[in-house]
Amino acid sequence: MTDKTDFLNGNVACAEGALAAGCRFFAGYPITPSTEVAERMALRLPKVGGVFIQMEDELASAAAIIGGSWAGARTMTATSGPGFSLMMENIGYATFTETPIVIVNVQRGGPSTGQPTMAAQGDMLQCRYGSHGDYSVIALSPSSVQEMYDLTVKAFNLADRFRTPVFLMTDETIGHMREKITLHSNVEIIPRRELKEGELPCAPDENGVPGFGTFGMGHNVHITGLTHNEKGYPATDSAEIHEKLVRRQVRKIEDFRNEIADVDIVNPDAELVFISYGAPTRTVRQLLNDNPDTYGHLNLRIVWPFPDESLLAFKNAKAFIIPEMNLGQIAKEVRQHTNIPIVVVPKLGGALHTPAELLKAVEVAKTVKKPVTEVRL
Amino acid sequence: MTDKTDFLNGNVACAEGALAAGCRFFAGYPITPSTEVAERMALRLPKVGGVFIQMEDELASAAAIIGGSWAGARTMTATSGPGFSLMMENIGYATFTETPIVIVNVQRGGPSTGQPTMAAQGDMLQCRYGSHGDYSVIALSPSSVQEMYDLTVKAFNLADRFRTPVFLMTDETIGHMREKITLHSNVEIIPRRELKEGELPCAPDENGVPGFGTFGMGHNVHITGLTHNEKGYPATDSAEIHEKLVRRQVRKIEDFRNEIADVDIVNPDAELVFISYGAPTRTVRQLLNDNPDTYGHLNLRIVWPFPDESLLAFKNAKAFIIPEMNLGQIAKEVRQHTNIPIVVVPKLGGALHTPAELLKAVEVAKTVKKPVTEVRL
Amino acid sequence: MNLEDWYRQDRLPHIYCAGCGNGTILNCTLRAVEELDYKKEETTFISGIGCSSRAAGYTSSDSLHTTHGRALAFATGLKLVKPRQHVIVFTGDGDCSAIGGNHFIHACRRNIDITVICMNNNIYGMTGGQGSPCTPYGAISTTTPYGMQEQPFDLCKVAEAAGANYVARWTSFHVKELTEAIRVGLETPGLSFIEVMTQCPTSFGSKNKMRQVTQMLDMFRDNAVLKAKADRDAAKGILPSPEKFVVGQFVRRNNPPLGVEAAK
Amino acid sequence: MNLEDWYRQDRLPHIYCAGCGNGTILNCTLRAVEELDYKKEETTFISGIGCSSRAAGYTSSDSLHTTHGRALAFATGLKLVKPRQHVIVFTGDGDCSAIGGNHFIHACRRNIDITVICMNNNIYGMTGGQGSPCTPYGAISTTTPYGMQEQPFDLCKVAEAAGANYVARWTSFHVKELTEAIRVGLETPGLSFIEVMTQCPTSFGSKNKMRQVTQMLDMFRDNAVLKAKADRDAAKGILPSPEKFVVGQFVRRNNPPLGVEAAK
Amino acid sequence: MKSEIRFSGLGGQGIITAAVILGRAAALYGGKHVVQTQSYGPEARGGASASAVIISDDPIYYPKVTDPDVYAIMSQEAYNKYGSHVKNDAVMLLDPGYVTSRPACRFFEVPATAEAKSQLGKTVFANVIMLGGILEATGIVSYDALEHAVLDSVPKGTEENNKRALAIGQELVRSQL
Amino acid sequence: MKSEIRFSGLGGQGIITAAVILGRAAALYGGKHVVQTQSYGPEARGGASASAVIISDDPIYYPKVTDPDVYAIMSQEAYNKYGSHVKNDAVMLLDPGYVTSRPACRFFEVPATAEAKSQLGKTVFANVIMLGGILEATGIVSYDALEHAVLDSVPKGTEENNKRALAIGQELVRSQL
Amino acid sequence: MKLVVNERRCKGCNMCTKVCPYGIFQEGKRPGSRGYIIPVLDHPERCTNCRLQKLYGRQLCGMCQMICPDQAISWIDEKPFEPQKVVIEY
Amino acid sequence: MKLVVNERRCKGCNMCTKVCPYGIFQEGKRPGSRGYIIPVLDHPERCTNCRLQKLYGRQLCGMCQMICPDQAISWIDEKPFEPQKVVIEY
Ligand SMILES: Cc1ncc(C[n+]2csc(CCOP(=O)(O)OP(=O)(O)O)c2C)c(N)n1
Ligand SMILES: Cc1ncc(C[n+]2csc(CCOP(=O)(O)OP(=O)(O)O)c2C)c(N)n1
Ligand code: SF4
Ligand code: SF4
Ligand code: SF4
Ligand code: SF4
Ligand code: SF4
Ligand code: SF4
Ligand SMILES: [Mg+2]
Ligand SMILES: [Mg+2]
Repeated sequence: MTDKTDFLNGNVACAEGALAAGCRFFAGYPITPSTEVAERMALRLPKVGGVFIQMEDELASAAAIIGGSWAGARTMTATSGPGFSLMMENIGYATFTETPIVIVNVQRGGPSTGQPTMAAQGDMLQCRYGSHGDYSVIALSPSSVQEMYDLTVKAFNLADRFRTPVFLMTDETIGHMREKITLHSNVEIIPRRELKEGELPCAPDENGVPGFGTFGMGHNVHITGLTHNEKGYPATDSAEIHEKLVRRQVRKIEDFRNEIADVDIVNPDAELVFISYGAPTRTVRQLLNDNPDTYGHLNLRIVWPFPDESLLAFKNAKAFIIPEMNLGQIAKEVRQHTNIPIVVVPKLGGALHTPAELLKAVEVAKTVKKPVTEVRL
Repeated sequence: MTDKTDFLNGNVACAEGALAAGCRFFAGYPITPSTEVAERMALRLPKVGGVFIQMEDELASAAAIIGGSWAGARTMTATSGPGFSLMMENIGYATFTETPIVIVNVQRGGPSTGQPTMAAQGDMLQCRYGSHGDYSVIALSPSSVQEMYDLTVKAFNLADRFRTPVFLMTDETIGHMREKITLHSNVEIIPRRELKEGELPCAPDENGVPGFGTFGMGHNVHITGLTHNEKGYPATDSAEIHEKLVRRQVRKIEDFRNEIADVDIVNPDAELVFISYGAPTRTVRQLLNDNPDTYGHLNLRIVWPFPDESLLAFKNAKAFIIPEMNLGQIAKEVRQHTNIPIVVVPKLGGALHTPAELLKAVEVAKTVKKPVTEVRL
Repeated sequence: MNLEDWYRQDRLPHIYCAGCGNGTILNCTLRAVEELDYKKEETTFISGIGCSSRAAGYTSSDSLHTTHGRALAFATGLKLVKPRQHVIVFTGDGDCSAIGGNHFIHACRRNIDITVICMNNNIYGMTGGQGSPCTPYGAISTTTPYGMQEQPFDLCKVAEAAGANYVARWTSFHVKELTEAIRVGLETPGLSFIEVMTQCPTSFGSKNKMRQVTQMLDMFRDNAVLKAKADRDAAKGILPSPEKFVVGQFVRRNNPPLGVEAAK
Repeated sequence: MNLEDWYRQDRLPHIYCAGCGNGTILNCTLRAVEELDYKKEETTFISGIGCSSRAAGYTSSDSLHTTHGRALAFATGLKLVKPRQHVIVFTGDGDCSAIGGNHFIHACRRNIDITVICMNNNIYGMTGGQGSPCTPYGAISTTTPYGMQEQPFDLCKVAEAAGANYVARWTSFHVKELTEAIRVGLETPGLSFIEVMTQCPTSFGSKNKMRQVTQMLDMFRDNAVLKAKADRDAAKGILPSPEKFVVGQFVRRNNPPLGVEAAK
Repeated sequence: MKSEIRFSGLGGQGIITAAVILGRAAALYGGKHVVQTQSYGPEARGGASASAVIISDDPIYYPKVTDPDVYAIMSQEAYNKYGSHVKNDAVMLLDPGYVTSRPACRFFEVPATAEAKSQLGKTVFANVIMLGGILEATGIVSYDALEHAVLDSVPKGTEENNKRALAIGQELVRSQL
Repeated sequence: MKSEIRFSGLGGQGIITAAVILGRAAALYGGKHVVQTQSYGPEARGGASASAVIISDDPIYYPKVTDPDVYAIMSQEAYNKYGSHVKNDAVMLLDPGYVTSRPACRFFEVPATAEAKSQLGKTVFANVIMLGGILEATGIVSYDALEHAVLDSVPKGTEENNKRALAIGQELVRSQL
Repeated sequence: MKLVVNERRCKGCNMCTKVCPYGIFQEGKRPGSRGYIIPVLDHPERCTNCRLQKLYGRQLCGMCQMICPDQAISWIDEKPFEPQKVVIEY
Repeated sequence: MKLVVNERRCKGCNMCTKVCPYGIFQEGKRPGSRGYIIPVLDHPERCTNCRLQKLYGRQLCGMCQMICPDQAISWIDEKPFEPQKVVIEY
């Protein structure tokens, strides 16, 4: 089999990436602007021996893919803001039971029903903090149709490697735009590690990750969303077990934040440095293309865990300019890792920042002193 | 009528505060450790002409109190982590439709089902960022049974004043502990401002808050979670209306963050300054009591919007020490407003920090240099 | 007040596609309201999300357009606080029975005094034609490209089993009967559930061999079997053919309702 | 394998209160599983949250203790991926019909090949005795201090209306009949719903004049009316007195199931 | 002055009610600062039960009991958990019907359950008997305050039996003084 | 070289399909860099529909169309929204059956709907007629590439009619050149 | 009373043509100003409602109005002598 | 076979006393080591299952075991000649 090229939109590319990664179960609930992911899966999964099911709502969709994951499949769902909000409880369950799943959020204008057909990046902090209690997540953000495909594959590998939900935090712009894409005949697959005989189902290995006790394989595991000991049994009144469990689950991801960092670092010597992810990366690249060697650029393909060490690459940075299709969500995270002035460039309502708008932000950045400055476009 | 004293637990005090504030509709779903709030309301509301209903789940509970609010009542629900996660979509709806409601979260150990009977403060960032899209919230945090009562009253007033959901972010420690409490015969009530004749239902007044078009009063309003214009009508493809609406809703709260700040500033000249809210405030106060004039203390009764200017009161601060029953959630916010070193003192598993543990943190703080340092207890 | 006053004039024409049955159902609802001589300030429309649920945006009294599936939970709160309000909920088959299924059965169980009008087009119209829990077995939608493989709900049966006081089904073709059913529903204390089979030419008809709107109307006319006839047939042991469906009033009973003024 | 092997020995004794009926129901379930000679690696237990739902923690094969109300949605995913698994869901009246009501009716509608055992104690046991959608009219609970004012669900009726292939009700007193019903349920393709009336002495009995566990057992024995008798009475126009309830098999039918190996 | 009292036993013995009554007596009728807390096992009912009261002349900040001065223990399991490392100058009341161990500190055997059953016909009064014993052993609140708090807290019609229970507890301890 | 093409009209006219076909032709059979985007009205079906294609020899970063070189407009409402401030050197194709206004730039009247109905019996071919017109007016892709892309995208059995539609569109424009 | 079709609302679905007992509504041919093909009226003076509404003091028949999903059909207080002018522009 | 009550599991609910056709289970009087009052056995040698399990090669009756919510009742492979020693400690 050889690679194929096609002309697809981002949502369809995402579905194709999932299939290439071996995803064989998709449970979803339609919502604009993510629906094409589900529709493509509905069309394709039965042809490759997989199962597509439309569930009664997003709570059920998240539940079903967690159930499917314990049955041994690579599983995925796709949604947008309102549905994402409904998944928060079960996302916490997946985190705490260390269940590998992939959740795609094709972001649209919020809060609430908001602007269903307009692009946004307003759910980035929700992705990080939206469920109750302390936990960490992995979230990717593609800025092209090809990356929709490639990062979906990567999402499955990270989910299995870290035994955690992985989020593809994309947006309507990328989801609905069509570009040429290469569909690989072979993608790298890093499967989850099966529980070994004699190993306890919730005892970590050297990476902090327990073996996966696939149901039906004779492991006879008990999996619970209660605080549990290494056997997997409830331990609801031990402070020690709770603290150990939560910290391990956070550390198994955060300790690797710079190892799994997937970023582009452009012009590290620049003084004015853009930081972007997803659709705004396109505008930043346009600017960099139009004005070579003028600005630095940190493009994030993995947003969570935030790759803070990448900031250090920009040794001469006088200001970080951060265009986002929200009120500056990732800028808040950046601020936690640096004292270098930050220029936030929020844009709401669905349109992507234009190159001219970013130039306006550049002007502000040239003289900026305060730790955080917002540019009003 | 005169004030009454009683010996109550925090949850019951919260219910009594709600009744005193005129809350006449409570919809809830039982969950440990918040259930006593509902149980008390079930007992008391019918006696004062109000209505209690146990809904089928937390999604419905949040929905019902929003519906009840539009019917003109002061309404409330109470829950804990898992239920809070389930409310996220309708919280976004309340925010975006500017519906005054009060939501009590008696925090327990998370993520997921976690430790249902153990105290925690793990949902502070979820409270801030848990629904999709950009928005702001108001959240209070009591540290005594009396404050459970007083801040519940305040929560209703803030909800009506700002037309926004207000959160009482308490925890199992305060919810389940009993103390002497004064039940006031008269509490100050600042009612919501009714829509005036000729005023548009979603057009802001000088505070950025529109008049409230109570249903059944002949206003004939249309309320929607879609992006809407000042008439309240859907405007799902106007970037301009969306940006204006979201920004106004954020500003109507954030512009007042220092005005509504409700904090205690103790020993502003100290070099080592504790920042705390909720249960850990008790330990900090113990330490301050045992070592007078040694440490500074910023106690937050309103956590969101974060009262950043309060930090400036501590002119000599060399370090902020922040004990939290989570992995350092408010510390992340503090970091965004200061370059002064922060000592995070996380504690999980349900037990409150002991005075001795805080002394350990003090030792670390004395020599700290890095922007953020974590103390492992 | 006359019929036209019940429309929010400054929002017409509405967003529905040409030939969408939702507009017809809106007519019948407002006609029933008008016949009962309700006052605007005592009439509230509530809806979830979907094409059907947009209906609440075109009525001229207070209306609450809520979140997907949750209209009945919002309505329950509103009704309990103001039992004097006539509360009418517009919902779709997806809104009511997919994501909203739980609130649906609980509103029926509580028998809360609300009238629910479910515009059942057998599809998710708003999001472009995915299958719903009411999509007939074998029907094509964008998420059932090989034909629906699950059984559909009989919403009226579920409403009855769950406890509603009034349950009826009509279609967007049966405008007189529908208007009458809504009127009776409004007058019956407790929960009234009125399912209206309706056409979504854009997303359902086009994929299921009914490209013309009028074909769908013909289908409703031809396949609707009156309850009395269906009962007679059943008594004779005659099985209904699968494309037929029963219309009429299924239950009208007097179980204790929730949220009526007196009961408070 | 014998019965004892189906218990997760290192977790016994379980956390249930003295006299809690859940342990009895667990016995009957595992007995049925043992009688059918299932293998551990092809048997999966799934549950939500509640005392009842803790049952999945005491069975010795793979088990998934999920979130409150969602067990059937998790189970649906697992079953569709591994149709060969025998999937048994433990749930409570609250878990199944309050927060989980939507997944319940949809699992029935899809008729997915899962066996659901609902331990109905008419109360929220785990959280200390609040009313549930199955709390009888007038009964006292911590959230209905003046007596429940809403109608309860008839869970079997709802399951039947929603589409389940097998529906039965027994009590924790009827251990033989219950074991048999579970066995038949497991053998019936499609969704099998078995409601078990059970005693929560701690939270229900104590507040409703049945302080002794054994009083509750007596009540089950005395108030359970066999379906055949109930049908005969109904034919004669004899109305059941309100404290009685019907036990027996309500439906066993052959509608197309979802998630069976062959159908895949 | 500050005292810490810990009640512990099985679910159903009225452990928490006893703590609340004592706290109420001190707070509302004794003019003291009081904090009462309790700890839970897993979410479900039954099993162990424990509650603590701090009574102080000054405001109480840190609300958790660290090293109680007074123990009331009504089950062996509770003894194992809480009673086995008491400080020497503590006082312990224990129900010998349930607790077989004996501590190093001063202690009183208060067969509260047995006496409740035999003298008052119902074991539910055991916790109030314990309270009577604590009163006698420590004088931590006045009799009036305690009686007031008991009567506030118990169902109508049981007032007399509860007063008798207090007296029984006092007497049981007095006889060991 | 970089061109921007905007298609606009009513829902149901095949506006987006036309844009996708053109994009596909340029991307897969023309060796170009292409981005196709579309804009939606409110969530529901119907109403206005618009889509844009950027075709370029170089990688395309900023994906949004700013100032199109080519317009295909199939409704008056769409004209009002997009067609009223075109740049002078743009080219516009419009369906005179729906659009009454005329732009300042070079334009062609392509009565696609009417011709589709009259020559091919169905209005669904109108969008491919428009594509034929664009091909003729701009030469932005090769005929072969476009035909390939059309045949990739249309239902089986309609190939011949679609090829005829392309030809009709070409002819309609050619006659105005 | 005179039967009128509001062209700013009508979307040309032709449901009215299905229900009028007199066949007064007939499928139109050409798009109106919003692009929809408006039905044409065939001798609307035959309409029961036009004729008798005044007489009975209430609306009669009204099937077309009820089924019209776009609220495009109404009656104005004018004699329906001449056939309804549906302005069909091109 | 010999009928035994596992005192580490029994919680003294007395459901067994309700179901044995021979009344073999009788309410106990004194708490066992975990504080629960364990039932006492009255002539357990009468138990159908004790007597006939071996003979039939399968379990008989078993009502007590099935209803026991605490999995406390079982049979051990021993002759049930003497009454079951339920260790009742105080
Ligand atoms: C939580 C959530 N999930 C999904 C959606 C997307 N959505 C909007 S309408 C709709 C379906 C509506 O179907 P139905 O209720 O049948 O209404 P119709 O459009 O067919 O009238 C969906 C899934 C949403 N808005 N919110
Ligand atoms: C989302 C969520 N809401 C509420 C709870 C609290 N909760 C735990 S169990 C339970 C009720 C259980 O009732 P039921 O299913 O009848 O089980 P029982 O304990 O009676 O066997 C509730 C409300 C929870 N864990 N999660
Ligand atoms: S998509 Fe269907 S339901 Fe929605 S407006 Fe169009 S025809 Fe009506
Ligand atoms: S609380 Fe009720 S249901 Fe729960 S274990 Fe105790 S008796 Fe059983
Ligand atoms: S029914 Fe109404 S919208 Fe449809 S064609 Fe007739 S007048 Fe026009
Ligand atoms: S009112 Fe009746 S008769 Fe008159 S036009 Fe309408 S359908 Fe025809
Ligand atoms: S039924 Fe079981 S737990 Fe209950 S008393 Fe008998 S042996 Fe003990
Ligand atoms: S098995 Fe039957 S006969 Fe034997 S003790 Fe148990 S209940 Fe009695
Ligand atoms: Mg629908
Ligand atoms: Mg229950």
